Amino acid sequence: MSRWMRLGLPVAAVVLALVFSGVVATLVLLFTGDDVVGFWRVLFTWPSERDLVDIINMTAILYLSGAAAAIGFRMNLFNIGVEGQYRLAGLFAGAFAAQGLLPGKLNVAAAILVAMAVGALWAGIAGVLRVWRGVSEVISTIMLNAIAGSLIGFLLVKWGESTGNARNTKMMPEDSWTGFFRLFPDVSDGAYHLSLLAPLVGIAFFILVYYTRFGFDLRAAGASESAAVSSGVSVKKMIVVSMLLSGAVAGLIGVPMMFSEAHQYGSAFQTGLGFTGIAVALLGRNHPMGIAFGALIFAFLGQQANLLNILAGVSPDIVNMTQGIIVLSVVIAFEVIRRLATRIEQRQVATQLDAERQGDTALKGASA
Amino acid sequence: MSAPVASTAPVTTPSSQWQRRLRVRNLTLIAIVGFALLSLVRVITGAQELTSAGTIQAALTSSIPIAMAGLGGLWSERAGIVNIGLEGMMILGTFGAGYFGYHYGSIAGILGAIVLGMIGGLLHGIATVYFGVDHIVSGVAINIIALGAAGFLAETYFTGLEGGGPTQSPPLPAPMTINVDFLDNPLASIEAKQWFFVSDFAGLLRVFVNDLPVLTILCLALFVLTFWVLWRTKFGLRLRSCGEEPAAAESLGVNVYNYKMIAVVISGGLSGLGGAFLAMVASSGFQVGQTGGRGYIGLAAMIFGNWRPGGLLLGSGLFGYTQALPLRREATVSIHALLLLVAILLLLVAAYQLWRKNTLQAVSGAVFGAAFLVWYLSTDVVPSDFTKMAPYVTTLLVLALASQRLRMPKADGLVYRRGSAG
Amino acid sequence: GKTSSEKDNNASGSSSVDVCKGSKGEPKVGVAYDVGGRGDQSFNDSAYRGLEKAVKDLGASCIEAKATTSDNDSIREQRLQTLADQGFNPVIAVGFLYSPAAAKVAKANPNTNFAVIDGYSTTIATDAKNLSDLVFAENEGSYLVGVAAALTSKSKHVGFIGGTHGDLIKKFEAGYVAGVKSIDPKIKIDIQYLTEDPSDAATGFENPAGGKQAATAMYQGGADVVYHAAGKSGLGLFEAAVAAGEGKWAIGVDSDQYLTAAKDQQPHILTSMLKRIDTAVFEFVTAFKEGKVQSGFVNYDLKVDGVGYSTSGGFVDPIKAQIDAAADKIKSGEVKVPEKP
Amino acid sequence: MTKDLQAVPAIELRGIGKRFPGVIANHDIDITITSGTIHALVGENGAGKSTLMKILYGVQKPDSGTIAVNGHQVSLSSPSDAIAIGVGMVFQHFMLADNFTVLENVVLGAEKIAGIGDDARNRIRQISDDYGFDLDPDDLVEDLGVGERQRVEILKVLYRGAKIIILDEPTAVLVPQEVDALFDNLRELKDQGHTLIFISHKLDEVLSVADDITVIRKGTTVASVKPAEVNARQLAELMVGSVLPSPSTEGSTVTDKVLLEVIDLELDDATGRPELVDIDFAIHAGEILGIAGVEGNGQTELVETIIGMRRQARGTIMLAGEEISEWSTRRRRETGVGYIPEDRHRHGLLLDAPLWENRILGHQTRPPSVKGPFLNPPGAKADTGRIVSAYDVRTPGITTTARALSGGNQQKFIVGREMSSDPILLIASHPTRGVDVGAQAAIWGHIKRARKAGLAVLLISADLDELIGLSDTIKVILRGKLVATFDPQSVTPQQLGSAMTGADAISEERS
Ligand SMILES: Nc1ncnc2c1ncn2[C@@H]1O[C@H](COP(=O)(O)OP(=O)(O)OP(=O)(O)O)[C@@H](O)[C@H]1O
Ligand SMILES: Nc1ncnc2c1ncn2[C@@H]1O[C@H](COP(=O)(O)OP(=O)(O)OP(=O)(O)O)[C@@H](O)[C@H]1O
Ligand SMILES: [Mg+2]
Ligand SMILES: [Mg+2]
Repeated sequence: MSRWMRLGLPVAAVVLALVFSGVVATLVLLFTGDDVVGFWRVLFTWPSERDLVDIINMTAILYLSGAAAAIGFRMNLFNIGVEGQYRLAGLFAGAFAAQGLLPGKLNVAAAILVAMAVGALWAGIAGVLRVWRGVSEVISTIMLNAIAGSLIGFLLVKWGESTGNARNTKMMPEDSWTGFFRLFPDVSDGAYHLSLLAPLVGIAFFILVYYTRFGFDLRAAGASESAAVSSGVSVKKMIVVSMLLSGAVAGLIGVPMMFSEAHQYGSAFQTGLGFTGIAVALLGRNHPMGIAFGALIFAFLGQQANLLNILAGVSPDIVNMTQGIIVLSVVIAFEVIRRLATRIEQRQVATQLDAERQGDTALKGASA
Repeated sequence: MSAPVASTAPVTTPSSQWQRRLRVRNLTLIAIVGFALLSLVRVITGAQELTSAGTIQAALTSSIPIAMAGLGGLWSERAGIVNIGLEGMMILGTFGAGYFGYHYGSIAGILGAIVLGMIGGLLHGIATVYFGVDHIVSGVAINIIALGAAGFLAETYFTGLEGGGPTQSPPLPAPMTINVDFLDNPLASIEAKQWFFVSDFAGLLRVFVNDLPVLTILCLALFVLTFWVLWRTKFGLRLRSCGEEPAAAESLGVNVYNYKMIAVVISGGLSGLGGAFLAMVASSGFQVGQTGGRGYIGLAAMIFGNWRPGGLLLGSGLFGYTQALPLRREATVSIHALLLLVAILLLLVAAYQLWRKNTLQAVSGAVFGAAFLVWYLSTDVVPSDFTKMAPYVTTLLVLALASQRLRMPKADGLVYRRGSAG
Repeated sequence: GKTSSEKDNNASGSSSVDVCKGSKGEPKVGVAYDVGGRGDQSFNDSAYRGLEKAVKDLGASCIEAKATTSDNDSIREQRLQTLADQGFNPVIAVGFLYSPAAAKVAKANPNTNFAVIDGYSTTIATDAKNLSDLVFAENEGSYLVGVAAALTSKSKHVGFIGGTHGDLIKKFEAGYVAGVKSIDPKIKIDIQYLTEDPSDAATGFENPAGGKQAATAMYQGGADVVYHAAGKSGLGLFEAAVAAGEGKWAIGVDSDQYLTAAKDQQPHILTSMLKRIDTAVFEFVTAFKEGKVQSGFVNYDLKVDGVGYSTSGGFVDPIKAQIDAAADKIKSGEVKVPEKP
Repeated sequence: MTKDLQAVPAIELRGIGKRFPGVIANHDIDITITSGTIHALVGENGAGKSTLMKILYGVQKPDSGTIAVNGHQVSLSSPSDAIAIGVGMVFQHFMLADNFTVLENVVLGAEKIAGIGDDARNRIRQISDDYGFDLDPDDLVEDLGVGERQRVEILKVLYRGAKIIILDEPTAVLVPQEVDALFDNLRELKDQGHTLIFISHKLDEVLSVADDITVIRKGTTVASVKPAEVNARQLAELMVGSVLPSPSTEGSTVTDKVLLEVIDLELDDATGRPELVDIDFAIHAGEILGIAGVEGNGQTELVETIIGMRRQARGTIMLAGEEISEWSTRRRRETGVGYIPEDRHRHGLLLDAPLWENRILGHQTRPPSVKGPFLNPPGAKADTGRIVSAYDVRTPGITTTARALSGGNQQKFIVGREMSSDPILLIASHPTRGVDVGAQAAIWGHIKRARKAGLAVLLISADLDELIGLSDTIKVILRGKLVATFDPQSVTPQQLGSAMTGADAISEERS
């Protein structure tokens, strides 16, 4: 298959899926008698500089979440627990940073490690239950999410402190606050310093998966567990390790925003990112580059959706629904082109073999 | 993501004997023994709420939506389609109940819920059966779509209605309930005696003579019906064959795609019915976010029940019970009493494993059992902060104990393409 | 959508008429709701009623924006900022979650006035002149309904259902418990929160099924008056009271829930703890119109009728005197109602 | 057999054509099958036999041509259509649901005949008794052996009252004695008026049982012969148009150096049941040890234990003087164990990955695939190129996915890969299964060459000719035990077959 097709087909598929989803959304809006024009106008208005900053930040955060889910997917593990992992990790990182045990940015670095460790640990429970007791990680991570929620509540009540009606961890020392990269002179905030974690994770993910022995084992085990086992991969180890990695990356999700904005864990800490990350990973086909694309689309749509009911009187839920349709139609489109590509490739193989065989027969015919 | 089987089910393949052992009679036995143990714990600990009629009623109410989602999962997974979209189909069901129930009465609400759930199932079926999309991916997408759609439609159709709003339907008419008044009082007096087992059983019976919603009966009847259809009819045999060995089924003239589609659409309808129960019986109206993950728990209950209706019923009962108990009075005491139950169960398992000469399992069972016993003896209550974790911790514990005995349909989660026979 | 405005005419509940659609005039009030949104029949609806009054009495116009469970500070900021950008002034944010966002946006938009219901934003932007936190003495209001509960209970057994187990709702609990105990320290009080997860609004505040189960358990256990501070989950309490039958009472919260309850529920709604968000909103808009906005914390306590109890249905008429006496003691400072349980 | 029946052929296929994307599986097929006969189809791998039969059974629709059954033209759009007119098919691979009982497997799709209850059960017992199948309708299929499963397949067809029965390579997994029993069944069926279509690669079988033989080459019918008129060699030449190669042992290259030594090896399954009992053997450098056995007697388990995928309960495995019993699979492979798995799709390849990534599989810790902890794509690609040309893997390039290759080419690639890092031990399970004659000869050549260079080979095969032709020693495995040792120079397939079934006595009774 030509290089052009290899790259072109997926892009075409995504575009087609996006268009299709847009059509469905339009039809729904027409059916309910909503303001279709307003909907599209709001969606396609170029975001303000301030909104662009938000989109960039959200892209970084969703990237982390998508990457966390994707690491599991790569190993055929369905880590629904990203949600619980990053919340718990955020709590511990916030609480740790608030102690100010280390000076300045060292404290930040240590808190990041704490976040990764807690995320990994929480995910690791599911991994260990899977290899040790055969408990499906789909179920165990759902349970662990719920348990994490209660646990967070308990810990906050027990050791947190109150600000107004909100309950938070202690504010971290100011020298541990991270700032913003100012992107526009007129916008006071910019990209969170720690949003750099996203490209770092992306690069690490890319190298790990595609350029290391470990990554090869991971992909092999994900593509065919039986083949991987025969090739010497210890699937149990891979399950636990990829769960730990997935959890460690999940632990990072809440970190950029917390260190740049709230400087504490509490009511401002955003929830629901773990679930969005799953969709982002699926949209990006679990590929480091694809996830970036998926994160951008979701961040953009999320940001614009927030304006919908103010500017067009349309419920932002229509955008949530459309996001789901995008995911479904993109995977359908990918499946269709995958079949198409396989067919094209097999045809090529067959043509070549035929040509060779014909050559053989011709030779034999000549010699006979 | 080509082989989701590995991710949704235990890897082990136990002997076929376990299959046959887990049949109806044994399940009944398990249920009775479990209930007796519970009664024993109640007597020992004095935590009366453990088996009060109220608790059992609440547990039943909590169980039914889970059970219906699980039954939906059972239908679709028996035909080989993993359905993690149950949650979404249930959400569609709650909306359907809200919309049709408000406008056209409770029967229409139930039917509407079923139909909307079926639409979710249809979508899942088209994606997985015809397009060969990974089952879990499709299920996740359907959950997102359903959540968004229900929110959007609710805002569109319920805003401005009396008692309704952008995130909720107006109050819905309550579906019928059944009362057998003359039995209630005698049963209540027996229950009040606090005798071992007898009183508990009377409490259990009271649930069925006291404001028993007709919908509950219907849902329970569906279990019997499911068992009969799937295991006793030609249709069921064909449907199950699609989940075990679709190529063989196709080679014998079974239209695999059709059966898978039918199964997954029925699956959606059942989840939708679970949604209707939530919106109309468990509360009296549609709410955004009302399902609260019950679809997922239904899936867990189904796995726990080894892909069989009886086991599923047991599993749903367990989850419903552990969900209901923390909302009862003196939950901190009741949940504390459960520690004793867990300890007893673990020690029993340990003894059984010892008898089977599985030393490692026996030892780990005994260690955990002893730990729970110590926990029970050294405390008086479980802090309320932890009672809400009970259903989830129980699920994990139970699955950790039971997962390796489970056997899912062989082709569950695998994409089947027409013409693969031979 | 369009459908909602079409149905405006035949809707009778005051909370459901869409007053912002088509409203024109000054001031242009922007409102950002908390999770749950308008239609919750308590918290958000109370804000809406204030808005409605402002439109009707002051000729104001308005726009509403809704929140989702997965909002973050940036999204909230964007919401408030967009309202300001659209020329809305003042902008009212409902719910303390808006505090950090409002603090930021207020600084960036010095010419727009912002208010946060239940907020603590002015502890963040301490010197902002255009920022107000409208806060309530929920504990005092809860104390009064606690008194009502204690006086009404025949079984000497009452209950409280909270949404999420956070500081705000604990304030309700504390006041209620103190009120009950002030009448009879021996009264048994069942306390139940629907979730321990502070972020799980769905289980805490949007879960009538859970509210119903918790309430049913309390009624079955002998409680005969149950008070809720659980948003929409409280609707389950009313259903449970109906199912529990004659002599079982429920107490509403935030708004006068007797008015929005179904007919069969009304005979069971003893009273409601009023948290006059409507008053606060209306007064804030009025003050804005008159150019007399007070920045910083604005306290709505019993003294200024910021909290109270409702008398619809007339069930508390026989004990009104005692409740009012308790209120007087609080106003006079003789009784100090605790904020924490 | 009446004259009338013979006058109307059971099946007439005229001008059948079928193409798949890029492949012409069938074209201009013309076959006439006389009623009440056993008609054999022979042809190379991929010649289009199975495709043709699937067309006849309604699984696939032909692009062109006509089918007439008993003189009536038919159009078959699904297996039900075929079943309805009395055509039944036993597929190349078992089509049985393991978790169903025999009864459920049989009645599936044919519930109309006798329901799914006791009537059906009796009917199955009846058929089972009539043909001596010895099957209990309530047994779970997963508890049955290969031979029994084969009989369930035939029972399925008979249950539906099929008069025309297609058997696609029914003997591939059977030992000689089972084959004989099967043929007895077939002849009995023929005597009762059934028409049988029979596909096999084993030409002597074909010659012994068939009444007519049709040869298919490259998708079309090239000859129709009577068994009396041809011998196996001529038949093979018709199939391939070239001379039939066969493995012939050359001079022994066995040395004194023991490379693999297995001592008292035992393996238990999850429930503690023994799967391997008391296994003892040694393989020297330059030696090929062949293991013969009926499928399912522990071959797979033996291989998986030696490669480290399963852990022995007792016993020792020594490789080149070192004990490796507790080593991981990876470590064993690093030490120089090559592995040609019996199921290449499940254990040998990442089907959707390009060939060069498949080159890395199983060698992901060794050069040229890796450098330190990193992959070395250029190295892997270069070596893939070498394998493709050295082993004559027919592929457009090394970035082609493994799935796109035909089975034979996939197998050649695997052999090339496993030979590439100079293994000291090669474990070869069915190295030429499903591979056509040309490729088969090439693979044998490679194995022999490596042996000469001092490689030790553990060869598992169902093809007794292959075992006899390649091995220096043959051991027979039965129910997890090594029960006999033969010298390939002197042993006959019949002797091997007897040992494999553990029933020398029985085979004598029969003959
Ligand atoms: N479903 C399919 N899609 C694409 N190509 C196919 C399909 N089935 C078969 N083919 C092609 O048709 C050719 C004939 O295949 P078929 O299975 O009929 O061969 P066969 O004669 O039965 O070979 P064997 O002896 O290996 O069983 C194969 O080479 C293959 O390329
Ligand atoms: N069911 C199928 N769907 C799609 N392609 C198929 C199918 N079956 C076979 N093919 C394709 O047909 C080609 C050859 O298949 P096949 O493995 O039957 O070839 P073969 O030469 O007969 O090999 P073998 O010797 O293993 O039978 C390959 O390109 C394969 O991918
Ligand atoms: Mg083939
Ligand atoms: Mg074939």
